[in-house]
Amino acid sequence: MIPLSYIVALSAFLFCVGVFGVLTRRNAIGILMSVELILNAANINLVAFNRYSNGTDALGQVFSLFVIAIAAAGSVVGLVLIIAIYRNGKSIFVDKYDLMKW
Amino acid sequence: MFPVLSSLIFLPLLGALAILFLPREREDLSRPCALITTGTVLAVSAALIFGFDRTAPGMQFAERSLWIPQLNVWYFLGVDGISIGLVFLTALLGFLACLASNEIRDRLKEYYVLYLLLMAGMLGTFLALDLVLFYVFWEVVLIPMYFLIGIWGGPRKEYAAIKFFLYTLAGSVVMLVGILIAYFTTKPHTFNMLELAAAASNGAFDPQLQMWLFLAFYLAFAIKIPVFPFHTWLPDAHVEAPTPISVLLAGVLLKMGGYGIFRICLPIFPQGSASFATAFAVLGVINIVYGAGVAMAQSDFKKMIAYSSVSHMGFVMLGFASMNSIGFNGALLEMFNHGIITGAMFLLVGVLYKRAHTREMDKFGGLSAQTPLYAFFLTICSLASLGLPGLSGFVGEFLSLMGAYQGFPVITALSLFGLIVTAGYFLFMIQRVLLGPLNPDCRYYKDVSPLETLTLAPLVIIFVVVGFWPALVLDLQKPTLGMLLSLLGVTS
Amino acid sequence: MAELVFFVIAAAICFFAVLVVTSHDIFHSSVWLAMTLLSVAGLYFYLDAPFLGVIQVLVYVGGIITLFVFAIKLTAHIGDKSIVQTNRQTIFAGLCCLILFALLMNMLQHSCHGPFPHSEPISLKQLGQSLVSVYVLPFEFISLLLLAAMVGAIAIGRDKK
Amino acid sequence: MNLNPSLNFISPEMVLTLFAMLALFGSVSSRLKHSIGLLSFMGVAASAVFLPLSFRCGQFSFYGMLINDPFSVFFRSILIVASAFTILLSMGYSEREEENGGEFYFFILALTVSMMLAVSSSNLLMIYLAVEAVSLISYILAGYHKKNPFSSEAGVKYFLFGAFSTGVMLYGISLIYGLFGTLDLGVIFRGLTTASYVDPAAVLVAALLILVGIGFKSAVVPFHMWAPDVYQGAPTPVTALFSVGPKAVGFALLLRVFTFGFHSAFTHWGTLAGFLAILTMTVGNVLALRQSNIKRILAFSSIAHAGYLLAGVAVGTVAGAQAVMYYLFIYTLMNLAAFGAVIAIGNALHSETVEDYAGLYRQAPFTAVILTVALLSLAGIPPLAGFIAKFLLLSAAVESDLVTLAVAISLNSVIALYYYVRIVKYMFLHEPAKSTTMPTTTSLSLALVVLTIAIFILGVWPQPVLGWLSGLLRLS
Amino acid sequence: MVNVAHLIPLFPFLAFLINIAFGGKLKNACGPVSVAASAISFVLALFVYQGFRSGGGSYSLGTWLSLGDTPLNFGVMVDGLSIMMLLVVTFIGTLIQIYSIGYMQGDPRFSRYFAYISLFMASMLGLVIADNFVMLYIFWEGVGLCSYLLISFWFEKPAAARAGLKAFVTTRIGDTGLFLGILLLFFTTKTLSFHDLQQISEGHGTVLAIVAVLVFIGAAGKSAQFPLHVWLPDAMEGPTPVSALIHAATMVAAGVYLVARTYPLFLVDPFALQTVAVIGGISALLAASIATVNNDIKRVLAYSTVSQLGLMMLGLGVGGYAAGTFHLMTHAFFKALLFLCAGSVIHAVHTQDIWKMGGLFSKMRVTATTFLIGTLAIAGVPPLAGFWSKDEILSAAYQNGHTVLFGVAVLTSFLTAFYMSRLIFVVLFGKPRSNLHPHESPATMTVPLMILAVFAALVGFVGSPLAHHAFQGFVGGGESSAASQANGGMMILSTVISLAGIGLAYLIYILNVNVLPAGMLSRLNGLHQLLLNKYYIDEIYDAFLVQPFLGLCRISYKIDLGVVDDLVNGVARFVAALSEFLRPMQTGLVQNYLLVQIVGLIILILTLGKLCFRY
Repeated sequence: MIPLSYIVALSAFLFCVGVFGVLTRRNAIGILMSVELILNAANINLVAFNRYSNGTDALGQVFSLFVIAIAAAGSVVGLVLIIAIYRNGKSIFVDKYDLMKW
Repeated sequence: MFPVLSSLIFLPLLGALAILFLPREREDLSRPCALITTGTVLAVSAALIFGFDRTAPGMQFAERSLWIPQLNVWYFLGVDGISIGLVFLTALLGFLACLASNEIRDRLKEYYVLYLLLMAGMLGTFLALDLVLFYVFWEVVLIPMYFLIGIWGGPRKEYAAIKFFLYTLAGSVVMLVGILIAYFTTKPHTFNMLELAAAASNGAFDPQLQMWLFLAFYLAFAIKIPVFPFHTWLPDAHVEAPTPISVLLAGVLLKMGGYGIFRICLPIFPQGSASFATAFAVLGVINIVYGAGVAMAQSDFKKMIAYSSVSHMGFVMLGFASMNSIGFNGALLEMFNHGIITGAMFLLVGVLYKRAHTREMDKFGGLSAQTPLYAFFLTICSLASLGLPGLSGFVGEFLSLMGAYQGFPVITALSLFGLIVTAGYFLFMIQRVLLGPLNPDCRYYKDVSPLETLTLAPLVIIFVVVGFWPALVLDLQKPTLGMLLSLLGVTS
Repeated sequence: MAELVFFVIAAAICFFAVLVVTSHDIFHSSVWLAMTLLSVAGLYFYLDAPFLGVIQVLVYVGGIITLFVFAIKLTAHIGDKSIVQTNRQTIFAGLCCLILFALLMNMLQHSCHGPFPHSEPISLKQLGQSLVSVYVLPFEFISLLLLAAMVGAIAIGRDKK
Repeated sequence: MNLNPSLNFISPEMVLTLFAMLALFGSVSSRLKHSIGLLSFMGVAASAVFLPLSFRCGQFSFYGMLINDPFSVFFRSILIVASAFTILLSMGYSEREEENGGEFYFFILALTVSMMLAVSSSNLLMIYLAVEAVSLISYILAGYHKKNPFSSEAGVKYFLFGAFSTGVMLYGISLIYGLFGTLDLGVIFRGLTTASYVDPAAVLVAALLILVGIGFKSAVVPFHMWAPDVYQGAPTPVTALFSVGPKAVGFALLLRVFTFGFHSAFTHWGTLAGFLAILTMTVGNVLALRQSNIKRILAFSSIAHAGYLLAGVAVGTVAGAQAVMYYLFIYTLMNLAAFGAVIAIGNALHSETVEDYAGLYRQAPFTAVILTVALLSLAGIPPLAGFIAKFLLLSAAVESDLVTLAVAISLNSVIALYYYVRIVKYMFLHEPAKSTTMPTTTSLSLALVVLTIAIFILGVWPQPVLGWLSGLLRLS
Repeated sequence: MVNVAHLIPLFPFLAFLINIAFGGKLKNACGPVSVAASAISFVLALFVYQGFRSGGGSYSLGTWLSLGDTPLNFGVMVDGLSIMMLLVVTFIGTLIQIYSIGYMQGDPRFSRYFAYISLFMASMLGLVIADNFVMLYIFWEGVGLCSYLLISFWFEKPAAARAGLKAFVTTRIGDTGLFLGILLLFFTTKTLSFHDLQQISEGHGTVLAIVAVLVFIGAAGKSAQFPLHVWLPDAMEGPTPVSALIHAATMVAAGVYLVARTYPLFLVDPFALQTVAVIGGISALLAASIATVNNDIKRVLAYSTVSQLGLMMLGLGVGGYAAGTFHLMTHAFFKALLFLCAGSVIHAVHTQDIWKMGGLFSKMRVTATTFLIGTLAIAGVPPLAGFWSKDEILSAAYQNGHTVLFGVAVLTSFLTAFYMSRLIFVVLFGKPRSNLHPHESPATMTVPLMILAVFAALVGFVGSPLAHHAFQGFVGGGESSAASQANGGMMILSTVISLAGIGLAYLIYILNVNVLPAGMLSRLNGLHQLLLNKYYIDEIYDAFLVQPFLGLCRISYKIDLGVVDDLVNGVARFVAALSEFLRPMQTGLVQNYLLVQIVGLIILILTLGKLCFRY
């Protein structure tokens, strides 16, 4: 088995790519995708730690199951909101949402 | 035993409630209701004076009950030599200013509710002996005063009101931190002023801490007195406030600062106050001379009197600096006298403003012929204010100067220069307003109306009688000041 | 041999993830996202969590990606390919992410002390067992959450007539 | 394992979920549509009845997922009170689209359930799930007026910001799981003090990642940027609930996870929290000075109050916790009263700019007085409850010699006073531009009256709540 | 023997209250009321004099105020000096009030005039019987108040209003000197009573000399001595009887009385007496020189008063305690007489400019003769009062070796004789210069003139060697015997001086002989101009003291607004600017918010990392 640190490093990289994606994508849906990446990074971590821990409880995997469910719920709500704002005549580019400032 | 002091505070509150529930169309009832309330408060405070034991230095009519157990805050009221005079002053000015409030025409209900709230707050401040209760009443005064200046004030009323509110709050908020630090440094944590004073006398606060705590409290009181750098809110607040409110503002609110120093700073931080005695003296003389100088350059009647208040409170500062019984007696007496005299002066300004709707002194002239009774009142009040011996203003200043001379001969000599300037600007005012040929557009002014005389006469009588026989007030305050001095470790 | 498999999957995940973030066309990036999720599912299989891998494939790739595609189709027709997909703060954001990554790596090196002793993988029965015993509260609660999400989606998504 | 003690513990939540479902069905049938508000209010009342039952349960339930300690008891009561009044407020909120009225109450009840769970859970898994649920429902509520561009923009912004923050939090939780092998807070904190193999630097980074999520919820400085826009955009009763509910959850977690958890590990957590507190207060107050939209002012004011609360958290003692909890309770009342008044005025004037509030003393003296009382209490002026709360906070700070913090709180309340009184100035000192009548629904005025009376009573006699709270925390 | 001295001030005070309260109804009856009151006081004064001769003394009524542990009480001082003053003040006061009934006839505020006069009498009498500094100071300012009220009595005239203000402020400057003296005295000796001035003066060294000088400043303010004399000439704006009573006989004499009362302090150090003498000398000479050219009848008399007071101060200063007080007493009589005559003249011709008058002798026989007697008295012609008291001062100056001051006194006497005779020659003799039709004043005015004339003539004998200096003995003061032996040579010298003065005036103003050669005239013209403008002292004060001070006040008001107020508003502006600066931070873009969040997180990690673990 490969050492845990490689997997954790992988998930850290995935996390950072996700963060970068959220900060730079102009398209709202692009940001959503990057959030999905972050959640997957966390999932990898959970599963890996669960696998490498000598305990017998399945906390890691259970948690990642829940995370997947939440990811699904989250993206549903997110997309609906994006479509709603799109219908209100605004574009889906995030830097256009500056109706409320200062 | 009938809780006299609580009745003093809760009577105005009851009055305010009663007025609040007056139906909209019976709004004109609110004035008589307010008059009755302030009248009874005056009666109670007068009874208090008669019932007051002149020999006992300690607290009388004390009432103490637990208010907030978790915060160890007690509802503790008491009155002694220091506060009895000021309580009577508040009640008296409250009643007279209520009488003089007939010039208020609109939103009567709100005016009198706020007025009575203000009364309750002021009385509470002078009676509270628990630091937190003192702070609560200190701040309760701010809200009604803000609205009273803000709604019924002059042209720049909003600016003046918010400046007053923020300025005083800034000071008092620092005081709150001071209160808490004092609370946590005494071993059996207490907010009770008497216990704190006792703890301070057997060394609870080390001198270094005392200095900082003294500064925290001093800031709040200096803004209220007002002392030189913090006085700029006073002219704005006075000029913009309606007449009855500026009577209370000058007559009572300025005394809360001085009272605070007497009640909290001196007994609880003796070394702190002693180390600042010279600073007090210097600030006192600046107050006197600078206040008098600026007053001389005023053309607005009310602003001149506001600056004259700054000058008079300089004598109170000198009294504090003296750290001896003559000075303390002088300072306390000066506060009482200033309240009476400046209250009368503002009523007089109000009388003139009601007729002329302007306060520029150059718009008047030769009123002495047109309105002789008004001329009499204005002359005698100005003379009392410039400290003519034989009237009460002189006695207070005389004692403060006499006391302060022991410690600071040069500074007191300088402040005598202020006496000359004070005489100058008051007589200059009389010359512009009363003497000289009759100003044509003043020829229709009616003389002082019976109601106005009713508001002015008691004040004039008091400062003439006290001027002639000061023992009336001095006997009240002597025992307590004696005890305070023994606390400060001063023989006399 | 097992290391090789891991390295392939890891490389795939990283490669596709970067593509998701940097591709110009939103539709392409959704495809790359699908590929990333599939490789993650592969990783799960590698880590002896087969059930999780299957769920990942079904829910994520099947469900969420299709959702994205629908959303893109509904909104993408106005935006043509040429619009730059990244905004002004790219460089600065990139720098921040690098710092973040460095911090995480620095922290992780200290904490993870090599491979833990092996224990046999969690069996599906154990997973199911703990789901309804120890973690019954989250399990029930997640249902309320999903219900709320659905009702919310309908409430906002429905285009009143 | 016999579950019924655990079930007793979450009986209030179950009742709420039941009524949430009823509200959902109610919205379907047109007949029940109008009485849904009342129905959900009764639901909250019913769950309140069950609260004392759940307080007597054992310490842990659901295998240690939920914990019955003073925090959960007190915060659940705050959340019940908050949602009760929010429902009353939203019943009086005329702009709510009629047709999907039912879902609105469903979301509020569901949000309350998830908040109550978030507050009383002591397992990071359950905390994450509950926080995620709270966030999701909040995004929906924020974007509820789909026709109004402000509301949908608020929804999207809130979603994007929230999704990212909770994602980072999740990553933090996964690292904690990696370091400690478990997610139960009790075990983790014991592990912190005893276990040697755990590397504190790693724990620090993971804790900070979690702080991102919690900070987002309680709108503390580096994570507060979303608050003004979302508060302004979302419908007013939702904003009222946002300013109170999730903030309470945020601070409950801050107290539970940081003050009584990681505090022992990082000695400097106090100074950092203190610094963040002062930063939050100042940013909140200073930015609120020049705002003209009433909801935006209240948003910045709630950020400022988050600063004061963070100062209580930074103190790190039990007295600090008591101050924070009591402050939150009073803050809930004050803020709901303020937002209630804003709703009532909004119903009539249909505008949120402060300048339009001119001369309200003549048009709506009743509402104007209530708003003034709420604002002055927020400013911490003595006779009102806000003063006692602020006093507690200051005394906690001074007790552990954090005098700079106390002074910062005091000076900030002076700045705060300016923009509170600025609103009062428009209402009382200016003359009305146009005269309009004030339609007020019974539920709204009832809520406002009850809140104002509570503010007055708790200002003069804080004994009932303060006594109970001290009993809970076994203070003097 | 019942103590009745304290009742003396009460009666006029009673009259004041009656006139103020019932002025409206009493109308013309107010005059007799106040005259009656001062008459009663005069009788009481005689009674007290009688009591004093048979051994009466000072006594105290009770404690007014306690300064720390030293009580301040209502003390009554009964000794030679105070009784002399009581008699003088009450007698002259009564006469002047009778006179002013006639003079003020028909004035709309008739009752208020008499109210103020009675108040003045009460304060003056109170001042005289006070036995400690504070009581004295209280009545001292009371007197200042009455002089203010009476000077600006005809307040319609702006000049009167300004004169009142000027008088009060100038005397107030003096009073602050006195106040400072009181403070210093109390600070060093812890007692303020006059009784124990004697024994404390031995105890405390030069400090008391400073107290003496400060007290003298107070006296100088009230008695219009050199630096503070500017207010007296302007005080002539008031009615003439007021000038007679207050600004000639009584109030201005209070300063001399004060110096006399606190004489032991002055004896502590020769420096104190020296200043008194020098200032007295300067004032005497200065005022006399101005009087020689002044054209306003009342202003000539005013400057003459300043000059005579200077002489009194000089007398006291050279050690002639009795001489000074004796001149004080005699001067009160003839100066009051002169003012009343001037009043009667003005009453007749309705102008104060002497060059419009002329040849009034024939038309106003009684006034003219009394005027003549008064002039001769003040000029120091032998049998009359002025001669004796001035001679006393000259001999005191000569005996005690003050040659320079002696010269000044001689010159002043000469100038006095000159300007007084110039006055009567221009006003009474010669041809009438304008078509005035003067008529004699009514009886109520002329009777007091005659009485005063008689006294002005005879009162001198009281202190003259013929009655072997009974006055000096009565007034007390140890060293009166030294100057008592009749100094024949001195008497002859002073007579010669007076006659020379009168003769010179006669030459110039009756025979119109230009005494001086042409060349001298032009230079003299410059001097004449200087004197006419009163050495420009008023202008100097205004330019160097009043205007700069008012300017300073205006500047301080601007500072108050500009700097202090601005600082306060500045704090508010800073916070507003900070808010304006921070505001764009809320850009509205979600990704900016997220960036801030991440940057915040990184900063947190780094700082906490550095703090906790130093890596």
